[in-house]
Amino acid sequence: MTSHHTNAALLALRRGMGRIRAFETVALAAHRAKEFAGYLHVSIGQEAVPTGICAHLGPEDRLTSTHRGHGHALAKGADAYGMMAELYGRADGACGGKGGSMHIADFSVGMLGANGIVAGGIPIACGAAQGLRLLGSPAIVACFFGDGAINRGPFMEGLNWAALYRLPILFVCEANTFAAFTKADDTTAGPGALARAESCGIPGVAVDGSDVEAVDAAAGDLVRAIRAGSGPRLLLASTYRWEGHTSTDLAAYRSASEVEAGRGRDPLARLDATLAARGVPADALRRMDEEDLAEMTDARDRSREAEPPPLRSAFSDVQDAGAPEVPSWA
Amino acid sequence: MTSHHTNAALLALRRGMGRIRAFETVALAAHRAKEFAGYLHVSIGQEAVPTGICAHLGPEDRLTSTHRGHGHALAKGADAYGMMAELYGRADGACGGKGGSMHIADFSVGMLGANGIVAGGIPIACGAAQGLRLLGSPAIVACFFGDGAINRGPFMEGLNWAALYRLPILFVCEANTFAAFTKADDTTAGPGALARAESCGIPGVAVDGSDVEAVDAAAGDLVRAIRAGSGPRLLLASTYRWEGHTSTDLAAYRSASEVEAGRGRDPLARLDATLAARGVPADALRRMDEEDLAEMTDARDRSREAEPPPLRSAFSDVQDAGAPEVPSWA
Amino acid sequence: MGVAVAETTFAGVVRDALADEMRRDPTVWVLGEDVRYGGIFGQYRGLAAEFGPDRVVDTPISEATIMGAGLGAALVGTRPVIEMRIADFAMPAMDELVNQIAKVRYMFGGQARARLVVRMPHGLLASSAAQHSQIVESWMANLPGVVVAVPATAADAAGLLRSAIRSDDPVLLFEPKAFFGRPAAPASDEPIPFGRARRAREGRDVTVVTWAQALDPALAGAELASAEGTQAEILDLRTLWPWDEEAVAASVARTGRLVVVEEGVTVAGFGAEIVARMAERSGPALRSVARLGAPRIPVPFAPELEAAVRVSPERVAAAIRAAAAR
Amino acid sequence: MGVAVAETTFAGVVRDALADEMRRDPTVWVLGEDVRYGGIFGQYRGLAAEFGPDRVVDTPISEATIMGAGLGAALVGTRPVIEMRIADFAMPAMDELVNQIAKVRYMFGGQARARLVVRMPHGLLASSAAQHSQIVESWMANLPGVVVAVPATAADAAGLLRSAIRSDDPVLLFEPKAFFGRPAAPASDEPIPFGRARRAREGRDVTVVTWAQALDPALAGAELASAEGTQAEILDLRTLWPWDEEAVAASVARTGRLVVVEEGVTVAGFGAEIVARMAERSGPALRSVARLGAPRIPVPFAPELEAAVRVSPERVAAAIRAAAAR
Ligand SMILES: Cc1ncc(C[n+]2csc(CCOP(=O)(O)OP(=O)(O)O)c2C)c(N)n1
Ligand SMILES: Cc1ncc(C[n+]2csc(CCOP(=O)(O)OP(=O)(O)O)c2C)c(N)n1
Ligand SMILES: [Mg+2]
Ligand SMILES: [Mg+2]
Repeated sequence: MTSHHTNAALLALRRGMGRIRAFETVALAAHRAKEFAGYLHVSIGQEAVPTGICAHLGPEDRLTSTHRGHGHALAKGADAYGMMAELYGRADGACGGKGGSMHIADFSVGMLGANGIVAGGIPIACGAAQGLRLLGSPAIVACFFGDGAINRGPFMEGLNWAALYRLPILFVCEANTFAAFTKADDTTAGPGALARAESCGIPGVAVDGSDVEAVDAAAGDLVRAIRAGSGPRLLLASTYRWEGHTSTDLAAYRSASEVEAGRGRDPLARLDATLAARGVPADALRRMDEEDLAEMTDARDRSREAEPPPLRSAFSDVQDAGAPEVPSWA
Repeated sequence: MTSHHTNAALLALRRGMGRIRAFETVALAAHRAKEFAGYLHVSIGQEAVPTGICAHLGPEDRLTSTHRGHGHALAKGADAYGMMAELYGRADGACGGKGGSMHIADFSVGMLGANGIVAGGIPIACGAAQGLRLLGSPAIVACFFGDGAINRGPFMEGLNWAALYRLPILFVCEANTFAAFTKADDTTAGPGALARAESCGIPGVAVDGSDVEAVDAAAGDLVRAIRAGSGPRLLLASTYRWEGHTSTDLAAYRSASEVEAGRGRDPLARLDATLAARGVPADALRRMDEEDLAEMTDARDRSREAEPPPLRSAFSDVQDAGAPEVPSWA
Repeated sequence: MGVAVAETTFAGVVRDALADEMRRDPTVWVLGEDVRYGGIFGQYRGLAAEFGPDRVVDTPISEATIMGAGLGAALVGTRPVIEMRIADFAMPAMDELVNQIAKVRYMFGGQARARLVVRMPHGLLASSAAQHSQIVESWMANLPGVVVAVPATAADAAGLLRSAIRSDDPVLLFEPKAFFGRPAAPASDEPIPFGRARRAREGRDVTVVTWAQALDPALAGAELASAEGTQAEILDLRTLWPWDEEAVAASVARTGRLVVVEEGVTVAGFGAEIVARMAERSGPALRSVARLGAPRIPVPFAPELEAAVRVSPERVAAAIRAAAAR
Repeated sequence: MGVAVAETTFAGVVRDALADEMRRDPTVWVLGEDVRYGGIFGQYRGLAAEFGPDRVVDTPISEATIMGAGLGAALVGTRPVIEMRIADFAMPAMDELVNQIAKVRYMFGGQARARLVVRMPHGLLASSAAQHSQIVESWMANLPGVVVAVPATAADAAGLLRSAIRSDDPVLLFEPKAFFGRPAAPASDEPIPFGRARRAREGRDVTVVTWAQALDPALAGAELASAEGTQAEILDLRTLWPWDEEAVAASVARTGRLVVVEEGVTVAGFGAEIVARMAERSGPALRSVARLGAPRIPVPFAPELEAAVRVSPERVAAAIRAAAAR
């Protein structure tokens, strides 16, 4: 495909993807080094999807995410250190250490939260769009979910709901081939997400999710339509999950050749080739990557040293009426 | 449409519909006369659907139903007196008075129960089909639900599930125009049940649900295919709910002309016309109807006089381990 | 008042309170099945006409999404009133309630607030049978992050609804199904605070703690006992979380005798929490405790069997008498 | 044994018991996500190889249908083992569990039986955070129609799983998440009956009642208290419904002192039922009662905060000491 992007636009996309890659590479190493607890789901290999989509969203627009949400959060503008510190469960963390990787959120940039429940963000996205309309806001909502999530009831409920009220929602199916330890296709009947959306009256587009230019172009069209009042749209982005389901999953259930083919679809390398052909020096990209890696490594170092939250904070943010007493031992 | 049915076959269908009509006409009058408690949802006007479908099911086949399930139960062969006595909450009732209209079941004829939860029968149907296969049974499952139910998540989950495992299930959407006090179409986006089924890989057929010959013919084809191993199929039958949502709903939210048009699609009258054209004397039909009415009136009379269940029975059928003690006051 | 009901009933009183709150705050809206029709208890009657289809939103039969969309709408700054029809139908929406609504504020470190109300009428109602009679209030009391309101009277339902709508917490409002049709006087405009019991009857011999539809047999039972000379004080809790532990403790300190009357299943019902708390606090000063509620059986259909689930005034009276005798 | 695990762990022991039951009865089968992979705790490892894809069925991420299909399969005469991964993920399936499974036998007047097991590993596990740590055992104890099993040891989990599979009741098996990886000795072939507590420690001063993962701090706390001369008897309930009220009552009759240690939220947790029941039965013979459990907060992520939810051995020891002093 011939690119309609300027070099500057492509570099911005490259940067966005590079930061996600750097963040998750560092986080994965840190988690494997047992520097922090909990579950860690990385989206390495899938960076083009949030990057290409969030290029078309402003801070007023909202986003709902999944358990694999670092890329969504970064692309939407969340602070990398706040996120890293959250992985470490620190007081500095985006959620004060109460959430961890699976519940990263940054409401200040419209990132309404990762979600530990598959498809959990879909009804929330529907209501967010409805609420925004009631408030007279022109903002739209991007709703991310995986190819495994399309088999949960709320997916169809949400499609019907969004279409019924013509809500300004971009549904984004990140088809990374897997649903945990099983191939998503092995538990999915029929032609898939696009057909299901269409059956509820929602047109959609399929795109190679490792081609950020394609994602960006498709998202641009869809977001423009949605802002113009088209009602909801769905983008199906096919990608490949490079790593295991969680950081501790060695993913022995897949063949070396499959993994090799999947990793061959590296969205960063692909864009690098385009940029090289356009005469962008490889050096510039390497420098960018080094900067990003330095930023994320710094975030890791600071997070490692940061203060854990005070025990008392476990008892705040529960509820106003009937708030828990702080026990004497806390 | 030219009928391929013998007169005898048509008369059997007519009889099946007539018995449902008679049962529900009597039950509705009795409930309005406050002869028994609870909710009553009648399917008057929709008799052709269960009748045409169950003509192709044997006693080994299973059926899951809805809150509007009298027709399904009768068509599947449930005993009319047992059902009527259940409406009255009598010891003689199909469920010993513990269920009432909303929970009528007759496992002896494969009727796995009405259901007070919209779409509640769909996952059950999936598992029943799966279980039958594991047991090596050739039986199939008919799964009834309404046009309002297709907006519940379990509908899509069930479609995907049934298609995935190629289960022998006939999904039957009874599109009676309403979902309680709202038009089903007013809360449904997109082209509807057939398209949703197809999006999960399940072919379907739409049929005029007030034309019992058409229902019977379509169901015959689908059931044959299912028995031959085609995997699941969906039948969309459009009908009209003559009465209110429940017996106490006067349905003032619809216009007289709409109701008139809906009642004009009387499946019994329609078949009567066909039979008349074939030379079946109106008398024969009238006699049939009189017999049915007499049977149901007798069931009503006997139910009215029947014994309520003993208070002790409230404490049985709960569970074996940790069964409730019968309290001293019971 | 924009719209008046023919006669004032419990449903009309709460309807009026809701209408009033919707007038006060344009971010308050309603979503659920058949709400434009007026709701199955008439508790939304006339609201669609006054507030239009964008604030009184008829939804598909999609409970999970009704609940979850309510949360999403709250997260962007509106105050939805989520209509669940009856508590049983909230079961398909438990993920959205338990895993999302109750936890967003906490797990996001205070960034989010689920300012919303979930209306889930509950309790026994004339042979509604097993799938339309479930009481889950004690489950919700056990669920951190939510307020649990269980009014018995129209005035309390209206006042608690007002508090719920204005609250920054997610509030689960379990209204008494069987009482919606009762005649009721217009209620005050004042919100009723969470966590304050109402003394429904004075008495110094035995403390009876109750709430929701169980108030009926509690009051009737106390009258029976009174005829024999035993005076029960009845506390109607009105909310289960927070609950008015101090009011109960104060009364128990006077009477030394506690009888809980609840409509739900006694085993692991909220009455267990009340008795356990008082046992922990009062020690031997607590001369007798008893719980009356439903046996651990699903709710049967036949009226004669449904009676087995109901707490009768006679059983209440007997429990009051037995307590006083100890 | 068809398939062996490298070393025997809790997961291996329950896996072996399941395999054995599947060999005994060809109508027993498993359905859930990633069961062919072996389950997220390895508790199904090797079963797919032995029993094939028709009896070890990988499902879509459709919890509602996993649960409901399990019921349907039971209604036609098979005995499904329904895998829910963790208890939190059963929330989307609550309608199928609460409104259908728990009620079919009753509402159909005994025509139907839900002969099935629902496996829902629960409890705190290393910073799993709010949406992966919910404990709902007390809700299920309040739900008529189901058996609630909460084993703490591999032997009990295996024996209760055997009973659950052979039982004609629907059995909810809450296995202790954090214990799956523990080394364990092979278990006996005998099913363990529901409703019988296991004496996990002898002692005559204080009765400690516990179950599931709370057994750990209960045992450790009792050792601490023992070092100071107070001997606690520990009863591991193993099942919450039915629960071994007589064993607890007998112990309390000896000690006069009751401490409940549970992992879930104390408010309206099952400990409340135990204390309430003992208060009702024992009256003034009960010299002291206390409940230890989680505060009413969602489970936080940071290990330092998660500690606030955990009952520590020190708190148990302090409660035992305080009880003994009264
Ligand atoms: C309701 C629910 N069921 C199961 C899980 C466990 N689980 C976590 S991620 C996952 C796979 C999700 O697959 P997909 O939606 O494709 O997202 P991906 O992990 O591939 O990004 C599963 C089954 C869960 N979190 N929530
Ligand atoms: C999960 C759930 N939500 C809501 C209800 C209340 N309800 C009972 S019947 C009904 C309408 C169902 O419409 P449809 O599926 O078309 O069936 P019909 O009544 O038309 O036969 C509703 C909303 C319910 N029983 N279950
Ligand atoms: Mg995936
Ligand atoms: Mg309908």
